[in-house]
Amino acid sequence: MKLLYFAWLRAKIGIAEETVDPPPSVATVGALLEWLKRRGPGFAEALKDLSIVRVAVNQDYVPTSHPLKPGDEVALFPPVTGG
Amino acid sequence: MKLLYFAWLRAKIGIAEETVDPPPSVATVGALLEWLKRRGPGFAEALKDLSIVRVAVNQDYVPTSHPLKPGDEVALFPPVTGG
Amino acid sequence: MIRVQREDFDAGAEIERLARGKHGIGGVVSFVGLVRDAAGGERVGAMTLEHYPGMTEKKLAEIEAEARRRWPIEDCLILHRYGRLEPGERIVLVITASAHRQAAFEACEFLVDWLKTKAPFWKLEETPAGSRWVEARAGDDEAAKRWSAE
Amino acid sequence: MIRVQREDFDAGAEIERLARGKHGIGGVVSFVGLVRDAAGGERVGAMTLEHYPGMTEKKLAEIEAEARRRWPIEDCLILHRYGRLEPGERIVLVITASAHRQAAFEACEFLVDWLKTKAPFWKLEETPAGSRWVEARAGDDEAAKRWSAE
Repeated sequence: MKLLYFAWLRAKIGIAEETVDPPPSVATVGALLEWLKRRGPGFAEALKDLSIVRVAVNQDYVPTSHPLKPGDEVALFPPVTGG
Repeated sequence: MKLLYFAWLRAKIGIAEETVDPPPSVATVGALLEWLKRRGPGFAEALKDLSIVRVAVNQDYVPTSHPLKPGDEVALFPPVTGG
Repeated sequence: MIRVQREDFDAGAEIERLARGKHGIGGVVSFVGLVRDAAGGERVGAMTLEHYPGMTEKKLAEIEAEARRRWPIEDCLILHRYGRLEPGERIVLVITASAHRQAAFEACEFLVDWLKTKAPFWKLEETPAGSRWVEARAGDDEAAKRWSAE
Repeated sequence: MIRVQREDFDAGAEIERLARGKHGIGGVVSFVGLVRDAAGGERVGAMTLEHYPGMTEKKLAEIEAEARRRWPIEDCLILHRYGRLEPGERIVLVITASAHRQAAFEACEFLVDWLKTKAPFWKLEETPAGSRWVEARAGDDEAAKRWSAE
């Protein structure tokens, strides 16, 4: 599973992208976020307020209930501020 | 008093502008329109439906009740269609 | 700013000029009106725009002042052409610049709506059946009235 | 049409290109977004726009398709820049062309509102106190929601 981080999530986590292989219990976006939080202080800090974290799976916005499958591209980022 | 005609009013009346000296009884825009109607068939034709004639005095839109004074610039034209 | 001219204009250059050096501007909205090749189902070859020199400038300046009174616009331009124009040619350019986009959008739409019902221009269309003066559209009056209540 | 690029753009040339040869177009509305030199009362030196390549294009294409579904637009362009931009520089260009002006105005405003809340761009501002990520504005969400009921 490919993970991408943008804006201050990237800055706090310290990497822009990585490939991970979470355990089978991580079956939804919500479970992935909880699993990521426990990977280190940068992750914990970046994900401490999930109301300002948006998630896209395969480049579409999804809710935390969205199921995950191997090979998904999952991106975490703050609310967008373009235009 | 200077009179100006635009668009199909100009075409029907046959002139673009003229200077007239109406009798003192022609004291309002409404009276001027009635006086003009009697000046010839072109005028009568151009002014037969006053609902589609707009009047400006000294370059401001006015109602037919507007009083006239010597030296006024009076323009007659159809509803505008610019833009 | 008001301009009434026979010559064509460069919308991009005017947008650039209006915003240049004013770094409080966040959004610039523009409207370009073009001559269409059909009207009421009929083919139109070209049109001639007549206007009332003097009154045109006066009305456009009043419309601009009204927009500035209603919205916090940094600058604006109303440019209207006259003379003979062929399909695809530019007729009118309205630009509004503001710190925030919504003011720029509203002011631009207001200016276009108002100039269509207040500025003394008249269109004479050339059709296969001969020339005819364009009649005012009730829809334009409706559009202008939207702004009256404010 | 969608474009995501680092380079600047020429709004006038894009307006011209969009309308050229399409003589059914009566009105072209454009929006140019610019970098302001102040935000929340603080001086801003420059900003860097980060985006999510791939998803950006996908979301902009979806937004364009939605506008075409809702309004009879002849053509439209959404062009968004990324990278480092200084005050006064152009960020975004949205152009809509339609037979009638109201469709062009509404579609343009819709596109700007929606891209601000759906396209994955993030602004990092340089201020005297250091760099900071711009926070999403509640007003932008409100503006986008205006179009939801339709």
